Amino acid sequence: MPKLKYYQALTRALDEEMTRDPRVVLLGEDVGPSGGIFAQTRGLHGKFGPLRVRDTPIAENGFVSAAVGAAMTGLRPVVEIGFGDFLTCCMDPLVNQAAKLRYMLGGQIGVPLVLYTFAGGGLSAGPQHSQSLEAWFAHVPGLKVIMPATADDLLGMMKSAIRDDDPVIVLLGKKLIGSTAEAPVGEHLVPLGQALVRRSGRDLTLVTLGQMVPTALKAAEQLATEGIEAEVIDLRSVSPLDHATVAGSLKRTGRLLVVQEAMGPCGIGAEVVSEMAQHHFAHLRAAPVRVSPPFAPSPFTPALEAAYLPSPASVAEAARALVGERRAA
Amino acid sequence: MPKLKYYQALTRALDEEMTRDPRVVLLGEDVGPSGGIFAQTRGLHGKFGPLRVRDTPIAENGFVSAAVGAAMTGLRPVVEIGFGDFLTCCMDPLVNQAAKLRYMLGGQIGVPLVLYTFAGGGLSAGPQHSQSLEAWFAHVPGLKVIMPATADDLLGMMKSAIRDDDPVIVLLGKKLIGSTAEAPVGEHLVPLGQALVRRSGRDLTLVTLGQMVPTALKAAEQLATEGIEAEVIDLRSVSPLDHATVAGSLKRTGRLLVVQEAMGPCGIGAEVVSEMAQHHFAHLRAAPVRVSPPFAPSPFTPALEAAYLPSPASVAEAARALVGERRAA
Amino acid sequence: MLDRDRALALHRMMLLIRGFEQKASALYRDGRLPGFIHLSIGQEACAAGACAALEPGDWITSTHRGHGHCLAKGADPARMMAELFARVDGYSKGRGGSMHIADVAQGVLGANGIVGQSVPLAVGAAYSAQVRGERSVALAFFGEGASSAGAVHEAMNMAALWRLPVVFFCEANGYAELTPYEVHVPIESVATRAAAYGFPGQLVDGNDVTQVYAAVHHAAARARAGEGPSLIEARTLRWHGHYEGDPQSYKKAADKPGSNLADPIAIFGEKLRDFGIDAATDAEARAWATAEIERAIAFAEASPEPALSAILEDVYAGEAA
Amino acid sequence: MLDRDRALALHRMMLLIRGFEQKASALYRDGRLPGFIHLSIGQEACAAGACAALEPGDWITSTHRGHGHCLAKGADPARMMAELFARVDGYSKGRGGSMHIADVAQGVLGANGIVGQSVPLAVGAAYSAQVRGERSVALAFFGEGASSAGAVHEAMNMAALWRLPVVFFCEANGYAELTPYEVHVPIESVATRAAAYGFPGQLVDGNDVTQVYAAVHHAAARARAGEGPSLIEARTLRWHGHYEGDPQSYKKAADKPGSNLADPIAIFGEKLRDFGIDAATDAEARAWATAEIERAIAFAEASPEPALSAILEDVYAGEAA
Ligand SMILES: Cc1ncc(C[n+]2csc(CCOP(=O)(O)OP(=O)(O)O)c2C)c(N)n1
Ligand SMILES: Cc1ncc(C[n+]2csc(CCOP(=O)(O)OP(=O)(O)O)c2C)c(N)n1
Ligand SMILES: [Mg+2]
Ligand SMILES: [Mg+2]
Repeated sequence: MPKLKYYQALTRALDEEMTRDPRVVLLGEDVGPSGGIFAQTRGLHGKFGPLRVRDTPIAENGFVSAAVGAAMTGLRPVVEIGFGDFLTCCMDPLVNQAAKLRYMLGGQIGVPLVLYTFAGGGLSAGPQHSQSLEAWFAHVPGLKVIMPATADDLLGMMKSAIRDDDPVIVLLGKKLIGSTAEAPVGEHLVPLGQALVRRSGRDLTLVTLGQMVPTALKAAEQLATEGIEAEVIDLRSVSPLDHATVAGSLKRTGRLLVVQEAMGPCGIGAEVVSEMAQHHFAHLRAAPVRVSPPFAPSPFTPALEAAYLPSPASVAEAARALVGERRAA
Repeated sequence: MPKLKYYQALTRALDEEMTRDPRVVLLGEDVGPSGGIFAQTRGLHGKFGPLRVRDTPIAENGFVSAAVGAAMTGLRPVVEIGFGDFLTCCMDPLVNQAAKLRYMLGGQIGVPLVLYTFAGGGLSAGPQHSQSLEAWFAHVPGLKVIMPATADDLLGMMKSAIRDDDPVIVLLGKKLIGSTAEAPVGEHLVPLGQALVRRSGRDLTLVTLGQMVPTALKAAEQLATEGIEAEVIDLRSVSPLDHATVAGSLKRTGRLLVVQEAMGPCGIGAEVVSEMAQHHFAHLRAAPVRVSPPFAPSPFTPALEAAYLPSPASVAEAARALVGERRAA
Repeated sequence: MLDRDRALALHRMMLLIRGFEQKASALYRDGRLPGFIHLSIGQEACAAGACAALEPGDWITSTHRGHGHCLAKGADPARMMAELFARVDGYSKGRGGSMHIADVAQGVLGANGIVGQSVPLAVGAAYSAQVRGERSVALAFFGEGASSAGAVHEAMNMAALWRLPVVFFCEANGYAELTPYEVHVPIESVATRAAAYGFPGQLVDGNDVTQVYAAVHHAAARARAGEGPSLIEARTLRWHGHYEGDPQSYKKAADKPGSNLADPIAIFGEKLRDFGIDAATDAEARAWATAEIERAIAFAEASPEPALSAILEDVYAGEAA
Repeated sequence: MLDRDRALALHRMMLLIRGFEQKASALYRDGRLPGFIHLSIGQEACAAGACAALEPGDWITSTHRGHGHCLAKGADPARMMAELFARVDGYSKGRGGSMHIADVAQGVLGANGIVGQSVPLAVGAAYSAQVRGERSVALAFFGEGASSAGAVHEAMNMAALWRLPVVFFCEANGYAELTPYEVHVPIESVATRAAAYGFPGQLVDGNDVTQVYAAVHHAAARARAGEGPSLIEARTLRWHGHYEGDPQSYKKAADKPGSNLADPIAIFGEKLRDFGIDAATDAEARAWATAEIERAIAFAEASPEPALSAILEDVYAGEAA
């Protein structure tokens, strides 16, 4: 079977959608002739020309806002922001413009904008180049937010995002860039808003997302050798968030563990736990558990970063404690 | 007893701290000779002069970042951002600079910066002038976030914030501007990080914050006439968040209701509920409940905004259902 | 350049804007309009002159002070008034208010409550025209206060780099909120900044509608010919407060209400005869403007409030009623 | 203006920077440094010339490409190298890395990973000096890529309005990441932008340390005299990739490694004799630089990794070890 790398899935999604729809354009720093810092846009400038594939100046607020203006006037822009941390530089066009314009303009227009960026840690990139800020955007009505964790999901979800009539924030995992999946044959579309059960299990519901998916799966493998079967749910979309899939699993397992790379307070884990506590309280047979890094910036030091991020070992440990509680109960 | 208005508490806090400490300066749009759009800085420019009270150009990113630079080099700047919604325009200096510099510079410096802004809805100010974004900042290590709900708390917490060696985001309630409290006599300091039980009650723990405090208290009054005693906790600080006070109350009531003006997903309510679910599961005698506006921008239309925001009636309704569940149980 | 028809159209538009805003001011004072409103009374020559120099397929982006811009680009005063009244027939279905009026079909991409963002939004529209090979031009209205915003610099730089068909129209009305021009602009004129990007900049008298019209006409022609952006600064004065109800104590004496303020309508009124517009036509224009405002108010008053179900409408696609 | 001592100091500093970064490059290639590093090899005249023209009490803010700036302003190469090695004796206790090196006691307010933010941060330091009546000057290093950032415009405008003692030093090294100057700057020189704020701007040869020194010396004197900000653009070339490991296929032929690149050390080397610096002194300077690098590496290697408990240190005040 041919393989597809994560970053190539991005290129392929862009290529296919730009071929299909002439309104799709790509804007960002270094997306042009150079082909991008991770080779993620290689070939697109040559194929679609300098108007549709635009190297921007370093002006995130300006070019994201311009992309909103373009989206209001007939284009379907895709913008790249190199690192997720730089989203701090374009919050206004995303939150006060893209997210609200359909509403503010009484439905006269929509903003079919896609913004993708490489987020998350694990590469010793330090405090300003390792953050996971998905919760900010999940807090904002009018935006959709997705975090594909595999190359095939990236391909299929990116294509769906480009076809979506609302602004979609796509948070990609920097550490996943070289990961591979089987290359889907032909048109591959994955709908937004649907979680995926990546592993079935009866003992606990392990909800996770983005770069933590491989970590959670490794933890689950380890747990399986110990006789603990974790059901691993990859949220894939965090807004809208597929609470139904989580609740369905929780109903069977009665145990909820959420693992995220982002900071704990007001994170996606908080949302999942409180949604389940509020609406599926009766299914909770033990206290739900959140695993996230300590409340501190991401350290550059490799050893510290490894200890800071959830690991297969720390996730398995939390799962054991949760299931132990069951056994004790 | 002399009264103190909410906006006057701000002026008094600034006046007292600028008098006490020559390193304290004030920067913002229209904070100077005009005295501010709500008269909140009246008299300060005359008293402390044009260097220490600086009208800025409309350049939120620039002047907040400059305030960070000033805080690194010996000043203790206070900056005003007119409306909380414009925080989208200065996320980088807050999140990637102020919050992380102490850490990134290995403790060589701190960033004693205070940013205050008027947030929240209820004034028909529309989608771009009504937001409550506290959850974003509670998600960021290195920042402190407070939301004083009364004039005396504003005075005491603002003064503590100015004396704090870390960056503090102060989200004031636009709708509270004209509210009054008894004017504290003499030096009045309220520590950051401590919630306040505003009303005692045995039947449920009603956690709230900011502009929702008066709403919650009104709901509690109504409930009391029906024989339901709500314990109303004003969080006051959302980072750090005083989970201990909430847990102490929950232990007695077994019922948790969180009311917020901000959007539900990944909000402060999510954090409180999931923290209680994780660490105080045994105390929860019913499913915890969050009340927040529907997931949509804040409508300009007065009737719609009134229906959109939690009201004494909708809060009381949620409380009745929660307590009814107890009675049924 | 200005023939009789265009001159009359300019005159009528200034009267309409003035009438609309004076009425809005009165209604606001009477407590009939919710929220906040920002009026551009005294600045009518900017909106009227600039938009008259554009074509129907062109776009504008506007600010928190956008009534004049929207009217001049063709928005219906009735639907605008309905929006101020927060009624369902308003441009935002009554849920946006004064600061978010748009009429996309007329090329009005919207007033905007975030100072500065009108500028990159217009650049995006211009980019859109460039990609699709359309001949549309985008014009961004912004104030001298907004000229300090980073977004404006980023947008102008991009427009220059990409040679986009955009006109940057700085409507300098003497103040930004409660502070005067010189608190915001360290140089003689914002128009000077064009040199920072390599495109032409021009300072015009924003109270003279003919100057505004000529400058924008020239800039739009240039843009349409593929020669890239231009910057125009038009000097005028905000007669009212920043928002209605503003006590305006911060204003310089010469700028205060009651002073002898330059009136763009009167200034152009002096020239009407040169364009062959006689007193009867003038009177007719005034009557038309009054009738339009009356129509607008009747329409607004007759329009119902939005239903509560509208709270969740138009948040995402497919959620319209 | 440059006497022998200063000339020798400049020469030594350029050698130190070159040596430090060449060593860092080699160490990185060998997999001994974690994360990413951005080198300024070929740009030494900018860092050395600019910082030599400042006084000890002055401040600089730097960028992601900050090793040269930090060294030139007096940071200790040993503590810097320890930071690159992620060791506890590094300036950030090993938790920041190359992009966050600072030595506040020496006036180095820090490298910074967010393009553009060095500029308003420096403006804030200058404001701090102004308020406290100190004679310190702040100098902001930034690249031509950063010149497009809104934060830079906002900062320059503020500095002009408030007449702050700040020097804006645009170190234009031909590229921003993978794209050349002309993708970012639509005009001949970023220095032209000074006119947009009403302060002086000057373009200098950034490979000629004497030009850099003279320009900054002049600008700093002006700032210290209360005459406000200046903008200097220094043209140089980034010899290496954007980051170490960058294949650099996007570079113009004349800028590629292996081409005959202008070498600021060699250029100044030609002039050493004029300053009374003989070959022996030159050799001594080179030996000193080499010894400093060796000392730095020995220090770094001897320094332990931070303890795991350091994860929560320095997040808030009172949380130091
Ligand atoms: C980003 C942002 N900052 C601040 C404000 C508050 N504000 C509203 S209007 C205004 C002044 C704008 O001045 P100018 O651009 O000259 O326009 P004018 O009001 O004079 O038409 C300010 C500061 C805002 N709406 N958005
Ligand atoms: C706000 C922001 N956007 C993008 C980046 C990614 N980035 C890092 S360096 C760089 C290029 C900077 O170019 P320039 O200012 O010329 O500095 P140089 O790298 O040439 O020293 C970019 C785009 C960033 N770090 N911060
Ligand atoms: Mg103005
Ligand atoms: Mg560069």
